[in-house]
Amino acid sequence: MPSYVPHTDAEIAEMLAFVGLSSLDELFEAVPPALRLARGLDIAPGLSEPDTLAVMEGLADRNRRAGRELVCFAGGGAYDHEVPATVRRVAFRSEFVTAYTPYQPEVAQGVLQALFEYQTLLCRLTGMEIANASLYDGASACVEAVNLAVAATGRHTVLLSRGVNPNWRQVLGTYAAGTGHEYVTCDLSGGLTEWRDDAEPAALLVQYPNYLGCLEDLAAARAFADRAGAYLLVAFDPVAAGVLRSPGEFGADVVVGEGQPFGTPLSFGGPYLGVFTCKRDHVRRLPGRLVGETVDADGRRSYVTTLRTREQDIRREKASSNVCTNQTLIAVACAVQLAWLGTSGLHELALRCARGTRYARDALLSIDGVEPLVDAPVFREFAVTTPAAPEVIIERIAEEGYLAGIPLSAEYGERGLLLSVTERRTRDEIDAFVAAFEKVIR
Amino acid sequence: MPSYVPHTDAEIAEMLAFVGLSSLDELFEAVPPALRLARGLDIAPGLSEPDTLAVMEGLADRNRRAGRELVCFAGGGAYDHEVPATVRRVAFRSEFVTAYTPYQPEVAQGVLQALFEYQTLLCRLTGMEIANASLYDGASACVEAVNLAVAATGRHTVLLSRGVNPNWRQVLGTYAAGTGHEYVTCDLSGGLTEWRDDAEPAALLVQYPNYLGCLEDLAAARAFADRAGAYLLVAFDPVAAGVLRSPGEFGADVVVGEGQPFGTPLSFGGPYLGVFTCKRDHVRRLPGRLVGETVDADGRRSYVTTLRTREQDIRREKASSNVCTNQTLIAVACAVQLAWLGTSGLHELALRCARGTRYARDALLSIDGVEPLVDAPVFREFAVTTPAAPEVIIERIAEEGYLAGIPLSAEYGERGLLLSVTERRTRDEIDAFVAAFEKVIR
Amino acid sequence: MMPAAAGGKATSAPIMGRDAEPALFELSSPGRRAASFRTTGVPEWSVDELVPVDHRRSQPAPIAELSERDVVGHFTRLSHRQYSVDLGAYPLGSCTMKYNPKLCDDAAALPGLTDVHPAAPAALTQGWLELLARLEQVLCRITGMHAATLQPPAGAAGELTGLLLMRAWHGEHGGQRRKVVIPDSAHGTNPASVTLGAYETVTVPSDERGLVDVAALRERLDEEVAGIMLTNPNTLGLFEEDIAEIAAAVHEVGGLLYYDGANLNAILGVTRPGDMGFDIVHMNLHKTFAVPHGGGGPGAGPVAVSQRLAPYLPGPRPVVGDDGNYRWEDPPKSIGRVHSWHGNALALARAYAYILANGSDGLRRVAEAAVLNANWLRARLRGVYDLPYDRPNMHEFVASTTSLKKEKGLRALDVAKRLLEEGFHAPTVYFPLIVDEALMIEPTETESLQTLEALGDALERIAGGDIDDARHAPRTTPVRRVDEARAARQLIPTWDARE
Amino acid sequence: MMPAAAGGKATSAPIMGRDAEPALFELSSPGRRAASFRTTGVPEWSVDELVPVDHRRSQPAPIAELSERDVVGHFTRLSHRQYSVDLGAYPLGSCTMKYNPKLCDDAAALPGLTDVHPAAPAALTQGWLELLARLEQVLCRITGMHAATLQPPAGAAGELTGLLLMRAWHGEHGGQRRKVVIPDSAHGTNPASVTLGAYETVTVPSDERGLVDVAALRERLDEEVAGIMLTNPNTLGLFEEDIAEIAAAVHEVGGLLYYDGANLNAILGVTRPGDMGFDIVHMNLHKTFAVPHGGGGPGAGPVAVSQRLAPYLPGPRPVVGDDGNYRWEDPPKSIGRVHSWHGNALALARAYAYILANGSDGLRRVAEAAVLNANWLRARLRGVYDLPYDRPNMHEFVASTTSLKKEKGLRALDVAKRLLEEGFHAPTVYFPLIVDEALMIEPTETESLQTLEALGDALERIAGGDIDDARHAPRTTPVRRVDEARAARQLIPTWDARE
Ligand SMILES: Cc1ncc(COP(=O)(O)O)c(C=O)c1O
Ligand SMILES: Cc1ncc(COP(=O)(O)O)c(C=O)c1O
Repeated sequence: MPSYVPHTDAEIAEMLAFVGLSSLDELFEAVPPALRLARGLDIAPGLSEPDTLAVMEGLADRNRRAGRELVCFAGGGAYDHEVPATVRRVAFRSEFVTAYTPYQPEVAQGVLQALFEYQTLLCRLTGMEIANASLYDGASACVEAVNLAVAATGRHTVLLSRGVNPNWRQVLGTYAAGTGHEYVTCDLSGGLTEWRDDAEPAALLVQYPNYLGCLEDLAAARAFADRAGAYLLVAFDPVAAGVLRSPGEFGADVVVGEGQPFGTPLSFGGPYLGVFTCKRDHVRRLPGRLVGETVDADGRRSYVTTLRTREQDIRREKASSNVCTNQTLIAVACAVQLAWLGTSGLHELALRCARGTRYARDALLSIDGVEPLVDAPVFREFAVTTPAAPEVIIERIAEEGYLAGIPLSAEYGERGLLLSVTERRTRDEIDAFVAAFEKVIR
Repeated sequence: MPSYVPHTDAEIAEMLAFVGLSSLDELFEAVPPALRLARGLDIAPGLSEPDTLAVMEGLADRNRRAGRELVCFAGGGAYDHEVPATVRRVAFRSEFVTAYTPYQPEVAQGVLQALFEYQTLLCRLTGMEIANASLYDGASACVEAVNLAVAATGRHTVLLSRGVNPNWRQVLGTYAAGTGHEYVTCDLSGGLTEWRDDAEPAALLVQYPNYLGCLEDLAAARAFADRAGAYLLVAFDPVAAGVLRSPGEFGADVVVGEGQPFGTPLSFGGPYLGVFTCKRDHVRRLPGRLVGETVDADGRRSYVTTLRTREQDIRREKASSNVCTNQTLIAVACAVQLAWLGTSGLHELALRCARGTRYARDALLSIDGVEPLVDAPVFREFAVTTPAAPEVIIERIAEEGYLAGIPLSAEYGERGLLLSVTERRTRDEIDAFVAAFEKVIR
Repeated sequence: MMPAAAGGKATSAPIMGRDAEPALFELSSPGRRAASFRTTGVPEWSVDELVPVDHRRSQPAPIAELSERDVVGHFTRLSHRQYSVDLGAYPLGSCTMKYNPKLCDDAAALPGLTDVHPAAPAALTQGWLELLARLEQVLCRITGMHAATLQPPAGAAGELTGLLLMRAWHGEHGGQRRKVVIPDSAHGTNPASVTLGAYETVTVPSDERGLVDVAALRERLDEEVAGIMLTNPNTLGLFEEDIAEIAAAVHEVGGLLYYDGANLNAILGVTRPGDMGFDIVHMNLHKTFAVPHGGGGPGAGPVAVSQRLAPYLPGPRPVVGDDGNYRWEDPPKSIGRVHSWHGNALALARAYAYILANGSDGLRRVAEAAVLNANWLRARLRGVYDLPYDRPNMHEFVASTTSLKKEKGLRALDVAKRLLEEGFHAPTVYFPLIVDEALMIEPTETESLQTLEALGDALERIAGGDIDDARHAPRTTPVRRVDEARAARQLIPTWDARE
Repeated sequence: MMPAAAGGKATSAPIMGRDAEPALFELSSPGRRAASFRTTGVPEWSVDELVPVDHRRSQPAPIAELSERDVVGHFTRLSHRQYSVDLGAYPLGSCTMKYNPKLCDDAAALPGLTDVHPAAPAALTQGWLELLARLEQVLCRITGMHAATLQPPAGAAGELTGLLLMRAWHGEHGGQRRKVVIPDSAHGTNPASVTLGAYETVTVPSDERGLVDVAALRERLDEEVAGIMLTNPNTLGLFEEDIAEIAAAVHEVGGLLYYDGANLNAILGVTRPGDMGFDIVHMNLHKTFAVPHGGGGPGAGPVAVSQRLAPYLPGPRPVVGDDGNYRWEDPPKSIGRVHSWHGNALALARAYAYILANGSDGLRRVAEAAVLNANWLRARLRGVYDLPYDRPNMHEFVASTTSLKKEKGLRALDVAKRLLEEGFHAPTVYFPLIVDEALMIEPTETESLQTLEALGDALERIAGGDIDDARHAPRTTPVRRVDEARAARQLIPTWDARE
């Protein structure tokens, strides 16, 4: 096995002597003998580096890779976008990777400035004024958005669109067991949310575009929220910001989302990036870390984590959130990716997703028996109903080298399949996929 | 296509105005019109980054990869060693990769110190006092060693062991057309060089272990050289330094070699690393760059390229060599790899190669019709004669997933095959390879 | 519009100078761009044809407009303004900033792991399911627990998951309870999670030994106590010797024991939370199992539980069938999902590689060396700093400048800043809250004796040094002391918020 | 024995301080080790059983004994003591230090390229052979030549290869000749290669325009002249306008024209050496085609030739058969191998990716922007520095401090050192040799106008600044001016050579 412990036997002896002990076991005298493990851990002894890597490669080989082995038409909150070499090489420099949370700003300006830029970029995309330095994922960002709205309004019911990613809704449900929030799920009609009149909702939570890819009517949601005195919380797809009006323009109070599309590979679902942005009024309730600009003792522009009295280490049981470790590195990668895309690149990326989606949707719908699940306009994701069970189609078409999408649960109707098309999909891939689709449903 | 040129149209216009021109074409007024390309370059227009990578991947896919697709038993100057993650991640940090030759030492201490350490490490391995900061490859190091000996002795004949890598001997021959050196090739007998009496050789050049893997008698070579008043030049395998006495201990004047085994993948033959070390007396004739320790204006330990008056940029037609760009980055990787291996790790690496070689050789020789080509003791490479043409065996066994070795040219006898075993080869791989070997020669 | 700044000027790189690095937005020049896209052959519909006008943006979202060269230059220079484990020691107490083996970077970068969609069916992702199932198993064996969930993406998320498990348990066993006990030395996430779990925090004081005051604990235990959250060794680096007694007392009133695994590094292969009587354990893989901290994350905070709590774990979980195939399964009484997908999968893969490489022998070695280092350094600092709890510690210990502050005004903060000049990251300061002017020092096992010696010498120099010197530190860093008060007073949270 | 130094102390990282970084050997502690090896199951024979005693080392070769943590710390800190293109501009004349696209790193790191044995038969390495054959072809099209070899691993190796081709040609066409003409502004490798090619160097002076003095050249041309080596644009950055006349004159006496391609960047897509009359061309892929310079190498120096020289090229070369399969083939009259294998293959792959990405349009753009940048900067510096050849230049130009030296003692070296403080690498100084106090400036096309502006401002500040300030520069770098004389006088070439 490799040893990452540098101590030689001679050094151990010297150190033990210095602390007045005669064996390593004596270090653990404080552990009651009855609790000590007699025969060590019941796991395998260590492996050498090449042996370890061989085990890991063996496992990796048992997955079908998106791209080379499985052309990916699945989305649903995890998208197969290009990650350019620049992002991979620069964002994962070891200074960013092996740093701790920037507690000593004098030697952490690198991470702090990158986060400040990330915050700015995300605000520009969402049309908000404040962004935190990341949460865990799309789901946790939704949870925190609801927590904020509940704390701010003193109400505890939330109108939850069925168009919100079902996994995220599940997480909201799990956490509600603690917080006691109540969710009133509002159904979709023709792909768009129908808000249910509830006496006093704290907030409306809507996804834009929603889980079925449809462009929700945010203006209507805002109006509804205003009437109810509720917050409008929008879970948005940051790629869509390349062509869609920002939730901020529609008057959202809090805009959250999943930042994975910018610089993070599919990664079997994590680590991803919880995006959280809001209006400036809400800054005292902001969960997690916030970086602000300031100056140093010599008057030089500097960055530091600020308004820390919201945070758990200072405010403890009264903190606005329990978040400590977040997803900083993924936020840095997101900032690098956005810098690389640039203004026109982001627009083009979004446009290319929309074009591929249109092309694939039209082609699929030309197959007999494949029907649109809903008719509302979509952006880069769409739902169809299939003549066979989607699970079966997915299984069969995998043999042809495609990941056909994600089966929709019964809440969206029968035999629903959700597909997504990113800028990576070529016309040839789409054509061949559609041909294979036609074949397997026969 | 991606554009690595940052200039916007507005900036180009502004810049043209500043220099008093009205079009980009005018920049090239000095080029006689008759010489200007009328229709641009006759190559394809640029591709986007993903498209470029796709072309490169397409090409890469048409090679059979050592390791995963082709278990490698080939050596002959290019060895399939483990390159640990540490080396790949640290040696190829962009500061090392994108730096120029350290002309401004104040901002190049990183490369300079790494080279100083490389020089020290190589001297420790070879038993010499001076190492340069690298040459191109094993062949060019041999060329420079001969040049040094010829310049120092004023003689021009070199006794060249047939045990020296044939590719390197070819390069020596090519360059001799310029320098006018004469090579007298000395045959092997039982795998070891028989030095031919030549009136006044400038040097003997011998490889240790030699191309057939055999341990040459360096003491005898030294004695022969002494009698003839010649230099002893040794091309050595740096991995062997883990268990073999250093050429320096045997009294070599110049020790050269191929540094690829330390930290450089097979890479289809390059970039590799020309190792060049010699006794201190020869430092004024040293080819290429040399880093020395010194102090800065504040007395701090510093490093700088030194004795630069040997070099081409200063001495021009009287320079000791024409080398300018060398293989610095590969030398840095070599230093990192050696630091990672450490004293005991290098020993173990060499021992593991020798063990695998012994095991594979014994097993292969147990096959009917496979005979040892020579009997001299070997280290981590060995030659056999095969019942079928080695080219045919190699072709057939490739289908089973093995690279069987390198066919030996007729100068070493009929149907000779050279095999090498590194620390990466497992007993199972060797057993399966031997079984496949037996199968394909039937 | 401001003219764009120079992307190729390096005065902000500490090797060249001490200027501020321009903001990304200052480097922007209209019309510049690095991005390029794959040729797809998809029809080039215009945005008007694709997006209804009500939804369409009138102007592209302003990002920044840079060349690839300037993007790379900017972030490379920023990386040179950032301290990290790879540059030197990071003795932050409670954070276990050990060296992160490069091997694990490679393991987590395997395309067969990175390029897998989380919603792909189990049949196409058997490698991942097996990896996760195996990791659950080894984590259970390391902690002495029965079953685990890998979903929580960080320690705090693990805590909340654990508290929700507590709720679920009590809900089915005698009804809900109101309170959760935590020691006064606990990490801030503990009380914050307790609140999110809809419990009330009851604090139990530490005694003069620095351990849970068992008598005081007994006073607080009643039928309203859902459980207790402890870390052992505790935040002072001391092993809670009375843990068996504590466990019995809590169990007696029907409470559950929650183990905050942030300090697990100290006891790997020595003892296990399960053996101590804990019911729920979270682990910080970004501490104990060398997942790099990434400047603040991502980490991973799996939760392991005893048999009786296993049915409540979040799902889906990977399980293996008789045919050797893996599939997803929800535990029968699952509290539900706590992550969008399956947790921070690549961080989990790194940790698994780390555990494989170390194995039973290596992990025990980790604990031994971590504890040895901390004890050596405490002994080294005796007589130099106050040691409020000067007794054998585990992987970390707490020193204090109380006397030095009285004597000459040297505060923990000054020590922290001066230490930067000495080539070391600062320890954790002012935590735990129960120690005045606390310096919480955790060397970790990957630092050598020589590094500890240098650190000890530096800390001694600082203690004996000029107070003015300390007050003005650091002077060698890219920026000097940063005005934190101003940052809060005149909040500038984005580039666009500058006047 | 010295006690080992601390591997986790970071005062040598410029972010933390300004100490020297300990040598690898100082960090060594006996018995420490990072390495681990694959489990093979091969019998564990002892070294005595494997190596005859006469050959056996009595003691292991002393390397150094470090933990992986300390190896990583050491080299990471060294990397922070190193300037690089990724940190900022590098306007070294003649060196073309452009930005190296990260894409090309990825392309050259494909396992299907890196994990291939160079002696594997062609049938198993078709991708590599095709890549090399395609690269030969595009290089020929870019230079206007007929055939190429990719073997030379650097420019100087290409030069020598070219001179050997010259020898081979003359050997078969009228017999050997003695002399090779090179201009007085030529790069040092040119004359050094001429000597290795067993020719005599004949220098031709530049005229007042900075171009080859054609009359002087004619005087030197005779039947003993094997050829001429030129770079065009030349080292002053000026296009040799009389190139057609020069070519005719050289050809007239039966000589060959050799093109030193170090400056090819300036004419990509504008004109081609082949069209100018050159017979042999080497390229520096590490300049024109963005192969990163690696702190000194590796590069690649392919040589392309006209049809009549093609049969002499080094071999083997990749050729395609009628069946579309590639194989190796030696040119009929090959001068033989000039590399152990096939040249610096991965550097070749990078360059090919670079050419693919840029294409015909992109490469022309490269030349335009490179030339525009250099002309802009020359215009910017007019009146600030001497411009001995103040006329439209190509990709670089030469300035001088002759007047400033007279005026206040400011030397080119001082400018170089002061510029480091301003956040830029220094230009090439004291080259070409024909210009007094030369500053040879090549901005390259990847630097933006904003960067040029900042560079121009900095150079102006330096020219107008205090001479003492310049003499004591640099002060912000990890070390101050380095004592080069002492390094040569008291040579310490290795750690073991220190007293
Ligand atoms: C003792 C303790 N508990 C809990 C946590 C919270 O873990 P995380 O930061 O992963 O949420 C920490 C981390 O700092 C800790 O030190
Ligand atoms: C004009 C010129 N010619 C030739 C060379 C030599 O090329 P290399 O360094 O690759 O050997 C150089 C490189 O510095 C050069 O600038």
